[in-house]
Amino acid sequence: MQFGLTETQQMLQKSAREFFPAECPMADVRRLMETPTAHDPALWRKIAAQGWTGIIFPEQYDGLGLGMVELAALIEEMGRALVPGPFLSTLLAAAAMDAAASETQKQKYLASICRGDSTATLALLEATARWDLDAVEMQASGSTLTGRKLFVPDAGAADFILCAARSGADLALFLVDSKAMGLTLTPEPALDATRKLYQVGFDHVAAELVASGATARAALERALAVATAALVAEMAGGMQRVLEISVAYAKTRKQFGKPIGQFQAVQHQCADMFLLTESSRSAAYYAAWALQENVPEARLAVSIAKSYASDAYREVGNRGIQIHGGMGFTWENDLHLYYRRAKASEIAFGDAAFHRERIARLVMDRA
Amino acid sequence: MQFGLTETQQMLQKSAREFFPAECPMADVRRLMETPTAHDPALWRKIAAQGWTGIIFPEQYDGLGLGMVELAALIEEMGRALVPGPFLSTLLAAAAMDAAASETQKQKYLASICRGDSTATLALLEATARWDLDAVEMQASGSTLTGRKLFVPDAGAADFILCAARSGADLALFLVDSKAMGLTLTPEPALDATRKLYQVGFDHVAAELVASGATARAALERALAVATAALVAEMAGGMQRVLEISVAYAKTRKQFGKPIGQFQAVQHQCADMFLLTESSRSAAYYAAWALQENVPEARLAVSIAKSYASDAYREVGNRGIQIHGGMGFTWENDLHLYYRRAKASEIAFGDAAFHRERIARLVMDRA
Amino acid sequence: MDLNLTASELQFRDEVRAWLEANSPRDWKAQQANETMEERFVFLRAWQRKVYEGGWAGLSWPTEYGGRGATLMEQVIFTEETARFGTPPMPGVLGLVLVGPTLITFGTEAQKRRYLPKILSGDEIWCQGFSEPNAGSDLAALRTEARLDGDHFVVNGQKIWTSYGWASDWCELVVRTDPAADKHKGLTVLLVDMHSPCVEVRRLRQMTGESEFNELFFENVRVPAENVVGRVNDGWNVALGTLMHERAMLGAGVQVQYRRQFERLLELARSLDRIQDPVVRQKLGQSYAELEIMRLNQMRAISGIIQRGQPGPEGSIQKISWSEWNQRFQQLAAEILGPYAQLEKGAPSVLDDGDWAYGFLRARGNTIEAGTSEIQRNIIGHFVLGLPKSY
Amino acid sequence: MDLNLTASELQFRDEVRAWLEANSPRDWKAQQANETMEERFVFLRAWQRKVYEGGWAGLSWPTEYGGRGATLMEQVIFTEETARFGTPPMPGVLGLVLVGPTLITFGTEAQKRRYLPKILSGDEIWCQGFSEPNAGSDLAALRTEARLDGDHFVVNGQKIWTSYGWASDWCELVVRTDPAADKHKGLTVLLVDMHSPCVEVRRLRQMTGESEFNELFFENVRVPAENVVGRVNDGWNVALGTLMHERAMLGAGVQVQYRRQFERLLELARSLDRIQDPVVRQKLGQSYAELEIMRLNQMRAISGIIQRGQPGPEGSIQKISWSEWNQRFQQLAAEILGPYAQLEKGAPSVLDDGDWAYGFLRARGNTIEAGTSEIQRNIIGHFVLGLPKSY
Repeated sequence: MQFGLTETQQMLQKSAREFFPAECPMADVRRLMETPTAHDPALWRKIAAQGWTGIIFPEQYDGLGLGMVELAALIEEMGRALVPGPFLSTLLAAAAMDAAASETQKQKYLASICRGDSTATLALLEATARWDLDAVEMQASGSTLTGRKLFVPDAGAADFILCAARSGADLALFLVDSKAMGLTLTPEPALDATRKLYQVGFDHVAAELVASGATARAALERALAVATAALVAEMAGGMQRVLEISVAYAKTRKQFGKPIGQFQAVQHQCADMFLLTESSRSAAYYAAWALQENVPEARLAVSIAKSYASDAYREVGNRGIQIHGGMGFTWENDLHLYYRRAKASEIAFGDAAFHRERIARLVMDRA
Repeated sequence: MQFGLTETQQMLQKSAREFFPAECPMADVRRLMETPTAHDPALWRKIAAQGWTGIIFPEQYDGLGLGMVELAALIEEMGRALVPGPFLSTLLAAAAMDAAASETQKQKYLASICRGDSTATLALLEATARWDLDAVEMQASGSTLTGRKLFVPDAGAADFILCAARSGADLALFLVDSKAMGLTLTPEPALDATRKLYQVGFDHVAAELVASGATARAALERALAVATAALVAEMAGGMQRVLEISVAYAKTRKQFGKPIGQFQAVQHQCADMFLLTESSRSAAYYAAWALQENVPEARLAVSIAKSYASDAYREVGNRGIQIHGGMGFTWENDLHLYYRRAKASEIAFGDAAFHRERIARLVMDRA
Repeated sequence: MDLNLTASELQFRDEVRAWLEANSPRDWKAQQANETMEERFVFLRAWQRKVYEGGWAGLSWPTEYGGRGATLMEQVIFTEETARFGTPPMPGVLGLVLVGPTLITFGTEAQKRRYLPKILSGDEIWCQGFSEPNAGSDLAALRTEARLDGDHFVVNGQKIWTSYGWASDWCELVVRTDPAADKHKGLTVLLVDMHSPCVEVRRLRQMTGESEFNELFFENVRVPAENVVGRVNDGWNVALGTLMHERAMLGAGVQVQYRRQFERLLELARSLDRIQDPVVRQKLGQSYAELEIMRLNQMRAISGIIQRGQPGPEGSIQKISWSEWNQRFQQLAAEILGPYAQLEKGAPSVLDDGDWAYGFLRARGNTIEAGTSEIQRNIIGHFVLGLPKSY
Repeated sequence: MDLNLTASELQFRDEVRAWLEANSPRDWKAQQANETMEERFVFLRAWQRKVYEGGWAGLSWPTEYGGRGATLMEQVIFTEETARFGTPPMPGVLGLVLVGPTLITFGTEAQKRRYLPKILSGDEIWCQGFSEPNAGSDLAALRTEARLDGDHFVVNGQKIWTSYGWASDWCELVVRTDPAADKHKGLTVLLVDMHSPCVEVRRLRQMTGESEFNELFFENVRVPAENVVGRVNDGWNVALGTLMHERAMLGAGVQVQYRRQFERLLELARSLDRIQDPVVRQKLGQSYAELEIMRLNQMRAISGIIQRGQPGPEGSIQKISWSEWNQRFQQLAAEILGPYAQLEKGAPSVLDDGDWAYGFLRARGNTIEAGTSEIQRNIIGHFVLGLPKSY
C-alpha cells in the first residue's frame, strides 16, 4: 500500500505545475473570463499537444491511456491555475462516449477529442435542476430532440453536445452537433465566468443515438463519477492556491506592528485552511484511484470526496477573503475568482447535501 | 417599549443573586448530588419562605402572583448557582394544575406547593422518549393507571405526580400520590446528578382526574411552555457562570509567559461565550414576557429560546472546558457540573432540532 | 420590562405608517434595476428631502438643529417601519447615523448650527474618512497627516473604503496632527469640504463587480482650523464615538431588511418545492431563530443606550451577529436555490434578478466592513470582559 | 499510488487475522464491565504477553531488540486488525508507541538492550512524565528539576496527566537540568524507575468520574546518570520526537475504533427508528465522510513517514481531526439517542451500558490531551505554514 504519487506521476504533476501558470497566467484567466466562451483555442491546442485532452482514454482512440490518478494530478494543477474553458465538460462528455458509444462513434468523436480537435459537453439538467438521473424528463421522438436543458457547461465552446433524454420510459444518450438546425444556445451569466453556463433549446433537433436503457444509465453514472472525481482534484488545487496566497499575505501584511499571521485569529484560520485542503486532496486522490481500479466502494469514495470538498473549498475561500480583509473583497485581488469557482464547483454534479444523502444510501441502507 | 428589568424586578434578582450562593454554595451542590434525591428540605423551606415556590401563582392559592419575567429573573440566579432539586419539576406540575385543575384541587395541591409544603412533578415521556403530546400512549382505565413512564424528573422527591395518559382517545391529566399503592420509582442515574430522573411504574394505581381532552392538552402545553421558558432563563444563568469562571481563569492562568486570555484563540472563545450567553438571555426574557402577556407569538418565542439555548449552553460549556485545558477536565473543577446540567437541559422539553421543527411549523406553514 | 409599544409609541408608529403609506415611492425597485448609480442618487436625494420635509429626519436630534426631539425608541420605530415598507435608503445615511450624532456629542455650537440642518435635509451628503491602506483593523496606525499652517490645516494622505465618497460634499476625516505622539494620541477629527481643491475620489471595484466604495486622495488640502471636532489631538475618542454609533445603530435597520430577505426565501423555497424538506426546515428554523434573537438583542441594546445615554462596547455582538448571520443565510439560500443560486443579473433563467448570487458575494464583505469579526471579538474580549489586549 | 495491499501485506494481514481469530480474548467486554482497574490490568498484561509471544509486539522494531523488523505499513495493518477485532488495548501502549521509538532513535545501545525487550513483553510498563501543573500547553516551562550529584541525578518536582502512572514500572521523565538556560534549553530526558524511593503517584479524578490519569510527585529521587536519553540539556528535541510519534501513530488505532462506534450508532439509529430521518441521514453521512477522510489522511501520512523516515509537524492535522470528529460524533449520537443519551451506567433504561453518556463526556478531553487543538493549530501555522510564532 502506498498513498503517494509514483515517480512518473510526480513528473506529470511537475510539468503541469509549470505548464499552466506559464501558458495561462492569471492575466489570461481574467481576459478569457470577459470573452463569450472563456475558451482559448490556442491554449487548447497546447494542452492537446501534451496529450492531456485524451489523458485517460485508450490509445486506440489517440488517448494517452493513463489512469484517473494521473488525471487527478493534472487537473489539480489546472485548478490551482484556475484554467478557464471546456476541459472538464469535454472530459465529462468523452467519458460518457468512452463508456457507451459504438466503435464507429468512438473513432469519430472520442478520438477527435483526444487529439484536441473537438470539444464537447453534456446536457443533463432541466428546469428542476436535479442531479439524479431520474429527473431527466425531456422526451426524444425517434432521433429528434425537442425541449430545454439548463446549466449546460461550456455549450458555447462545444463542437458537439451529448444530451440525456427519455426514449419512451428509458434513459437514452444522444449526440447533437452544436451547429445543428433547431439548436439554440443562450448564455446564462453566472458566478464563475471562467466556465460559462448555457440554456440549450432543442426544437426538433436531429440527434444520433449513443446508447439507451441500462447502458446509457451506466455510462452517465460512470462519466459523472469520473468528472466529479476530477472536479474534486481540481478543487483541491484551487484550495491549495487560496491557501498559498493567504499565507503569503498573512506573512507580509502588518497591523498593530506585527504580521497579521502572528495573531492566532488569523494563524488558526490558515491552519484550518491547510486541514481542509489536505483532507480534500486525500479524498480526491482516493476517489480517483478507486474509480481507476473499479473497487466496489468507488461511488462511495466519489460522494465522500465531493461532499467534503464542496464545503471545504467554499470555507477555504471564506477564510482566505477574511484574512485579506478589505483587499480580499476587491475585484483586483484574485481570491474572488477562486471563490466564484468554488461556488460553481460546489453546485456542479450535486452539492454536499446531495452527496451526503448518497453516502447515507450507500453506507446505511445496504445492511 | 423597554427591554430591561424594572426596579422591583432588579431587587428580586439582586436578592436571589445573594440568596442562592449563600444558601446553596457549590459544596452543598456537590453534597446533594450524592444523595438519592438531590433534594434538601431545609433549603426548600428557605426558598418557600421567600415565597418563591409560588412566585407566578395567584395569591388566592398563597402564591406571590408575580409574572413570568420575575420567574425568569429568579431562576436565572438558580441556574447560575446550579441549585439542585425539584424546583423546575414542581413548577411544571404546578403550572399544569394552575391551568387545568378544579378550584378544590388548586386549594389542596397548588396552594400546598406555593406554601412550600409539597413538591411535585409531571410524568410525560414513555419508551418512545418523544416530547410531543401525541406520543402519550399510556391508557387509563377509569381512574386507574397502569403502565410505565420514563425520564420523570425528581419523582423521588415529589409528594405527588401528575401523569399524562389517554382516557380512551383523549389526552388526560391525572394526579397520583407518590405513596400510592402500585407505584414504583426506579432511579435512572444520568449525567446531571443535581436533578434526578426516574422510571415510574404504575400497576393499577389509583389516580385523581385533573382534566381531559382539550383542557388537558391546553394545560400541558401551557405548563410545558412555562417550564421551558423558565428552563431557558436558568440555562442563561448557568452560561453566565461558566463564562465568568472561564474569563477569570483566562486572566490568571499563564502559559508562555502571558495570561492565556491574551491569546486570541482563547480570548475569541470567551467573546463567543459572551455572545451566546447574552443572546440566550435576550431570548429567555422575551419568551417569559411573551408568555406573561399571552401574546400570539408566545409559543414561537419559547421554541426560539429553547432551540438556541440548547445549543448555546453546550457550546459555552465546550469552550469553558477547552479554555481550562486539563483542569477543566477534572472532577474537582465545577465546570463539568454545569456541563452535565447543560446536556440535561438541552434534552429536557425537546432539543434544538425538536424546537427548530416547531419554529418551521409556526413560521413557514402558517402562510 | 415591557416589550409592548407604549400608547405614545403606538401613536407614533401609526403616524409613521400613514405617512409612509402616502409618501413612500412605489417605483424604487424599478429605479434600482434601470439606472446608473448617479441617476439613482438624484432619486434618493429627492426622497430624503421628502422625509425631511415630512419632519421625519433626525428624529432623536434636538429641535434647535432641525431635529424632532423624539426618543431613541421612536427613531428605531421609524427605521423599522421604513425597512418594513421597503422604502429607499437615505443617501445621507452616514451624516444621519454617524456624523450627526458625533457632532451633537463633540461639536461646537457653531458647527451644529452650520452642519446639522443640511445633514437632515440631504442638501449636504457626508462620508467618513477613517480607514487607510495600511490602517484597516489597526485604525490608530493611520498616516494621513494635517499640519497647522496659520488658521488652516494642510492635509496630505490617502483614505480607503469610503462609502458614498463619490457623492459626498463633506467628510469626517481622521488625521494625524502630532506625528511624535503615540499611535492613539496625536489624532484629530476634521470636517473637510470634499469640493476643496486637490481632493481626488477614485472608485474601488469590489468582488461583486460593483463600486460601492472609494479611495480618497488629499494633496495639500487646506481645511480651516475651526473645522476641528472636539479637541486637537483628541481625535481617537471622537472617532471611537462614531464607531460605537455605527455598531449600535446599523443593526436596527439591517435586521428588518433581513426579515424581508428571509420571507422572500420562504416564498422561493415554497415555489421550488423545498419547504417540506426536513433538512431545509431545520436550517430555516435555525436561521429564523437567530434573526429573531438579533432583534431581541437590538431591543435590549437600545434600552441600555436609553438608560446609559450612550452606546457601549457590547454593541460588537450586534455587529458579529448580523454579519455572520447573513453569511450563513446567503449560503442557506444558495443551498435551497441549487444550481439557480449561481445565476447573475441578466441570465434568462435567473431568479429575483440575480439578487441571490449578488447577495452571496456581497455577504463576504459583512464580516470585514465596519470592523472585522476579529476586531469585534477583540473589543468584547478586552473592553467588555476585561481580558488583556490580544493585539 | 497504490492503495491495494501488496501481496506480502495481504499475506501478513491474513496471518494477523488467523492469529487474532485463534487468540483474541472473547471475554474482554465482560472484564470491562465487572472488574476494577487493577484486576483489568492483570488481564491486559497477560494479553500483551500473549501478543509478544506470538511475535506481534514491536513489529517495526529491529529484530536485535526483540522486534520483528516489519514495515511501518505492517505495523499499521496489525493495529487496524486488532482494532477491528475489538481486542483489548495493550497495557504497555506508551512504551510501545512512544518510549520505544524514542529510545530506538535517541537511546544508547545499552539502553536499547536493557529496556526494549521488556517493553515488548509487557514485563515493564512505562509512562510519560511530561506535563506539569504550570506547564501544559507551554511544556517547555516545566520546572521539575534534576541536579547532578555524583553519578546520579536528584529529581524534585511534580508531573500531571500521566496515563498509566499508577501501573508503571518506568517513566520517561522530562526534567530541567540547567535552570539558567533558556526555556527550551537546559531540559533533559531521564528514564526513571517508578519503584524508586520517594516517587509518589496520586490518582486524578476526571469529569467522567473515572481516574485515567495520575499526578506524580518526586522528592529527592535518585536516578543514575546513565539513564539520560540523548544528551544532557538536549531533552527538548528528544521530547519533541516522542510527541511527533504520539500524533502520528495515535490516529491509526483511533480511527478503526471510531468505525466500530459509528457502526454501533447505525444499529442504534435503526432500532430507534431514526435511520430514515433525513436530518439524521445528513449528519451521519457527513460523519462517515469525515471518518473515511481521516483514514485516508492517515494512510497518506504513513506513506509520507515511510518515505521520509520520520513523522513531521503535519501530523497535527490528524490530532485535530480525530479529536474534533469524536466530539461532533458524540454529540450526534446524543441527538439520535435523545433522552436516553443522558443515562449512565447502571440506569435500568440505559442503552449500551452507558457508553454514550460516558463517551460524550470523555470526548471533551480529546481536544485537550496529547496537545490541545490550539497548540496543534499553532504547530501547523508555525512549523508547517511558516507563519510567525503566535505564542
